[in-house]
Amino acid sequence: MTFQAFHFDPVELPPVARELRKEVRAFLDENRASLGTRRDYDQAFSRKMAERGWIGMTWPKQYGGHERTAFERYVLIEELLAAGAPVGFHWTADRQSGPNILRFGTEEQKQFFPPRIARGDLSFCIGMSEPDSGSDLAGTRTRAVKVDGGFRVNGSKLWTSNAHRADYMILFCKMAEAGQEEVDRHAGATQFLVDLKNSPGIEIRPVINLLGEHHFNQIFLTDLFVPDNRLFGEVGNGWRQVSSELAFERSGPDRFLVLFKLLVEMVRMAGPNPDRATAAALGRLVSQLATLRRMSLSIAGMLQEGLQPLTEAAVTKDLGTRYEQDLPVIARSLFPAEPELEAVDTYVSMLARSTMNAPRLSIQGGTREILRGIIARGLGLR
Amino acid sequence: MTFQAFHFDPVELPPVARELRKEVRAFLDENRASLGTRRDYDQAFSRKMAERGWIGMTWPKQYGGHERTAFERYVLIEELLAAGAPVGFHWTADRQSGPNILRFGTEEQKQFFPPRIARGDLSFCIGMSEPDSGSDLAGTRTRAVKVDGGFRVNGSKLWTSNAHRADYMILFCKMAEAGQEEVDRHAGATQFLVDLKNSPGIEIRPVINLLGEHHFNQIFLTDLFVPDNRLFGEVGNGWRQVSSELAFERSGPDRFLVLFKLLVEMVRMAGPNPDRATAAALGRLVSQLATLRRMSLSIAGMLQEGLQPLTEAAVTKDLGTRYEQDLPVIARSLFPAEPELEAVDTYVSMLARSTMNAPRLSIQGGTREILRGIIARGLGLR
Amino acid sequence: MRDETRMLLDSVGRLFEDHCTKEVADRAEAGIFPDALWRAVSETGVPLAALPESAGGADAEWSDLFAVLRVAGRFAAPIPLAETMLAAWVASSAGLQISEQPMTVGPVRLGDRLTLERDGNGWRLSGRASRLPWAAQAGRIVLLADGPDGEMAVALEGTPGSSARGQAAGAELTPGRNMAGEPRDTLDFAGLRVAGDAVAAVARGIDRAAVYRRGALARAVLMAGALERALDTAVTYAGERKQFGRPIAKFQAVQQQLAVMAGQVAAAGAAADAGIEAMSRDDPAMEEFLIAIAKTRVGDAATIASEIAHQVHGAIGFTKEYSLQLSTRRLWSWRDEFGGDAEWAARVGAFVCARGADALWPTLTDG
Amino acid sequence: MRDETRMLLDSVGRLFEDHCTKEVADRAEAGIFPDALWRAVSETGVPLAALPESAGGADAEWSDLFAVLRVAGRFAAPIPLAETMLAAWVASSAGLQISEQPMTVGPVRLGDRLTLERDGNGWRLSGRASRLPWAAQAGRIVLLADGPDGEMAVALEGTPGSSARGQAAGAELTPGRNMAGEPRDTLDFAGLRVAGDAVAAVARGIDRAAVYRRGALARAVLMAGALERALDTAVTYAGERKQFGRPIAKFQAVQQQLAVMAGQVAAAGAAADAGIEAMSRDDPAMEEFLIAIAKTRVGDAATIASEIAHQVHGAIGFTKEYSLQLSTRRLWSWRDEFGGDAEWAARVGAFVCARGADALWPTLTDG
Repeated sequence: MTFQAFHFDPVELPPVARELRKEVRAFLDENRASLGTRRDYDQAFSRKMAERGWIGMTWPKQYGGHERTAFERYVLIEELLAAGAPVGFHWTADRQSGPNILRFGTEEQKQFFPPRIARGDLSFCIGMSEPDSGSDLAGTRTRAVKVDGGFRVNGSKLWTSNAHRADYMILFCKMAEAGQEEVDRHAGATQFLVDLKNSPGIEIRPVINLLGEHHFNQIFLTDLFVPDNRLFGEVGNGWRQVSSELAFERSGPDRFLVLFKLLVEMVRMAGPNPDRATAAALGRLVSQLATLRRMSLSIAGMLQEGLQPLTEAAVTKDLGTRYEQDLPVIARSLFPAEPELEAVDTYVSMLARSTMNAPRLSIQGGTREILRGIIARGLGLR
Repeated sequence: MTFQAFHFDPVELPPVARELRKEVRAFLDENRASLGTRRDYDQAFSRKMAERGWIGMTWPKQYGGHERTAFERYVLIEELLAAGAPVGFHWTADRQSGPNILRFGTEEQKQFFPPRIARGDLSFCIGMSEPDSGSDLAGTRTRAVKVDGGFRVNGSKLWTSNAHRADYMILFCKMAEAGQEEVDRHAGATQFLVDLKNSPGIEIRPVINLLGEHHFNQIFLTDLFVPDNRLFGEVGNGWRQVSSELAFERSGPDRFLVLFKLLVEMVRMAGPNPDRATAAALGRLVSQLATLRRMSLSIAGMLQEGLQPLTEAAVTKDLGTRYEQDLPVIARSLFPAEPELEAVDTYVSMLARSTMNAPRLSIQGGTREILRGIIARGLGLR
Repeated sequence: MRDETRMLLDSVGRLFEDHCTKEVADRAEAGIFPDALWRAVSETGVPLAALPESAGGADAEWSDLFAVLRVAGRFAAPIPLAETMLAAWVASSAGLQISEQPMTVGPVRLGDRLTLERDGNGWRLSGRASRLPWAAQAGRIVLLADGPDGEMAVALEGTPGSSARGQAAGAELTPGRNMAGEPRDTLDFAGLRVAGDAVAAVARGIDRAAVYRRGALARAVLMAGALERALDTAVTYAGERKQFGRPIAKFQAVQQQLAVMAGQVAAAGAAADAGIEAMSRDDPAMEEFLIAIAKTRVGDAATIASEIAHQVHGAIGFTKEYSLQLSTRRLWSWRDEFGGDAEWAARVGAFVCARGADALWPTLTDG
Repeated sequence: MRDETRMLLDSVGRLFEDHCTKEVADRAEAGIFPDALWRAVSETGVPLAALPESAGGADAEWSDLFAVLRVAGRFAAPIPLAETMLAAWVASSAGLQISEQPMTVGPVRLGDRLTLERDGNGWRLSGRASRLPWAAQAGRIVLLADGPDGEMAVALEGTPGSSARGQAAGAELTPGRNMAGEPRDTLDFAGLRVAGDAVAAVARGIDRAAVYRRGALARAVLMAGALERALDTAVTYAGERKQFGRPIAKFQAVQQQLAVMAGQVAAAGAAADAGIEAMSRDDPAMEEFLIAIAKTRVGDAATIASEIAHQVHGAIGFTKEYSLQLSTRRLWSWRDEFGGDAEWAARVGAFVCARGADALWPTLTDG
């Protein structure tokens, strides 16, 4: 009997991370006006962070990074998220695209992209999902054909967050023969670095969400030409390249701090001397959050050691999502109110936004069923 | 679009049922000493009920019944259950075995069994599950071979409630050829009426549950001889005979009144003026219970009309079990206590019993997964 | 169900199906009142059917009217149908003028309080009515206010179309909306002069508490309908959407989730029915208890079911384009209107606790 | 984890695996103390390891001792290991005699209160200590009582084997058990005469609150272990048990449920670890906060995980014969000992509310 299916070894934050926390708090205090607004995509804010070396902070210095620890990055991003800082411009590039380019990119790509990301000059989006492939990437239909000097790509992408604002997209598609309209499920998956701002053959249409906001897009690619030097990684290696992102994507504090401000407002509503039942309900939530943070930090420790704790990341994401989706439900029951998006009262408007945003949380980063399937595999059940 | 996947049409209890309720309450009041004890199997109590015509009450008069409505029976049993009356002696016979014999039995069987059940003379148990077939009856291994004048049965049954006390068992098994040790999954399922008290070849061993109680048994059948006149229904028709019981078995108030006394004690703990959170938590439970009762009553109406609302019964059972399994959890959170089986305090001992009994509720009458599978089939998903 | 009821429901069902298109819903959310839909509904006579025949009604059963609301809820009909029914009931019973136009009724929040003071042969109305449904678009606004000798009903002429911040029916209007984009406007009255014939004492039992309670039931019944629609949408989607080479309906995890959702939807329907029946009991305390159960149970069902519906849909369900949000945004809004489930559940709990533990069973089985 | 710690855990793991058989568990439940198990554990030095070397201990870290408790929880070891550790800590720090025999410590319930009064050069002890673990079987009972000048520790000689109702350690003993059948005996003292050298003022910070808090953490850690065992049992069973012609582990519904359980088990382990680390902070308020989080989170995990474990097992899990109940009955009992999750959660909530909303984030990230 091994007993411990998964590993969440204790980690202690190094002193340098504690120091950094103070710096970040001071920085956030200086930039208070940018926090907690609905304007999440703010290049000027990202540039300020870049100036302090807070984008690409764990990357090698030769590629524009700052060679700091995963723990420091952890502290930085949890502080940013808890404060509601507008990190949308650099978020994807810093978390996924940059590290992935450093791992799978050509030397020229590593010279070109990461330094610009770290300066706050380039933003990225991820072109993965399609109308018929959400959880199931094998269903991808977008296809690339080798042509002289590059590739010609046709197809469409859906749910591409921030495509209407990003500079580059890492495009996931399949290799096909010239003239081939349909690709099969097992064709070689391949990625490209697509310049969204300067490529003919790209049409981006907004997909408005149920809050009336524009984050998602549908992208139509019609004879898009991608030059050879923007092939990303190896032809046919797209699968492996993508799955290496997932531990990063799933274990971070963004998986349980999206609605943190609602918890803060709940504590405010409770006042300094809540009754026992209210205190207990809040206490259970705080206990979940504190534990999630510990688990997430433990994963940061494993990432720092170069491990890929995919199952542990799925556990943390699944628990984090459950906790966050319960937040507005418990808020309603403790502090009943008619939620109203435009309310002046912070709690009331936050309750509305949280309620309406909650469904999204169990979709992004892998649906609940997919995550639990990964955990079940970790248990040896499949 | 049909919109209403399932039907729970409103029903109103007829005046005769309301009258009966008063009678039952008076009867229970007279027999107060028998209520709410752990002694659930009490033939003397069943005889008293039989004297009033309360066993087999909906059956034809010619077979010892009283030709009363399903609504009257509904009222009777919900009153018995809510009061914690010791109905174990006649419960299975009254709910399942009697109606099934009236439906599938020979004339001789109909003359023999139902009148004796209705008099409180005979008790029944159900020999269905086996070590390797719980939810999956096709896995049944007990096999019957035709011999001169009857059948010879070999095999074993598990989880047979009350087998150590019952007079008869309705045995579910498969037909085999002489000498055949293993039967295949699709062999003809067949039922027998087995006299447990007067048949050689039956060994009954107790299976103690985690409360230290003896309800379950394991039964070993070694060359058990069952005469031809105790073949029940048709050879090969066992499946259909069994599934017709399920709507009865799954929709009754026993699917949400097992732990009713705990709810009563919770109301007592709350006192006449509970705080808002306590009132709301109790109110949610009462709202669930009232709704379950309405759904169950609606099914009684359908049974009265001769329908077989199997999906609706599965819905009610699933919701009822969820509600009852949540009861001790919510009790603990509202009125914290260290549960203790032998406590003098009614609430504390009931909390212990309820906590330990809760797992059983989602096993008996079909596991959660099985019930939800039936519901999914009702939705056209499978 | 009686045959005439079934015929009525079939015909309004077809009417809503024809009129409640996605376009109508989107336009309504953009502030354009669906006149054609309202006219069609109005022509059926349903909005005023509860009135006596003498008053232009049909002496209809409340149970039939509320059954229509369930259908309206299914189709997310963006009109003040429940509000008009309740407004007509209050105004007509008090002997006030009603209107064929959409009406609304209030206050709809417990904390709001309106007062009437004598002013010559007329009255002056003061106070706030928050988040009144469709107030800016109603032809008539029926309000309950505290007069010198008890509760009084006031019927104000509306000023349809005044959806901008400003004046409406002589009050300061602050437009608002619920999470589904339905108008919920706040009216502030600062001693508004109201003519004598627009004010009357309420009929016995048809008072503010009754409006609040039946308003809550109306929301529960609308939700029961919206839940049926959301289930239908999710089941249909699961059958069509393919992942890993087969419809997601074939995955056991999806089946089990939809089974849970179906159970909640069925329970919501049953609880709403019980609330509807309670209106015919002529026992306000028991009516309130059963409606409280309905609002609580349906509200809980809405929470569980909407989560599952979105989970099954994935990203598509999160878009404005797709219709699921027409149901789920209404569920999220309606569960907290006329009091949320926490408030009504506390009322259920207070009711049974006041009667005591040993009365719980008789209370549940009464009737 | 340090190498010596890992070696220690490996060796006690083997020890428990050898000794904690189903038979030993059943006999313990029938009232027969597992002497061989206790002797084996005692020989490792673990029960008294926290004491300074001068007092016969090993100056061991509490974190190592509590890591051993997690292993004991896995194997459902029916001995007062946590109680002996805590009793030794209290008695030794107060300068009182300890024992190699199993010990217990109390009071373990918030409402209980013991008092000491001077009587010549000795003392008189009064009051009740409810549901003291293994009180009838302990060689020494260490109690915290209110003396004339503050809290004092009392070390009473036990009377092992006195499991019948009657006298124990000079007190009236009412035997009891928790849902797992572990002894939880109530002691009533009516002015029991205690010698002067069996009573001493408590060491600073090693008082009743500290015992209650670390007792709660001990239960959380034991539960974290029991949860691991229950998961292991359920996963193994699902792989072996066949229904519909294949192992139930292959059904997606079972996989999804076990995945949920595994998440709860992982969270419980992480929360327990955080509580253990808190003991080294030398900050009683923060220690209490983090232990409160641990007891709350592990308690919630126990509730969810034990339901799933039983659901996956079906009927077999409900039998005394099968081993799952050794874990789940303990989880159901332990979650409410030394304060249940409702009590500790309220403490977490009160702590953060007292500090205020804007201090929530700094509180969570402190350290």
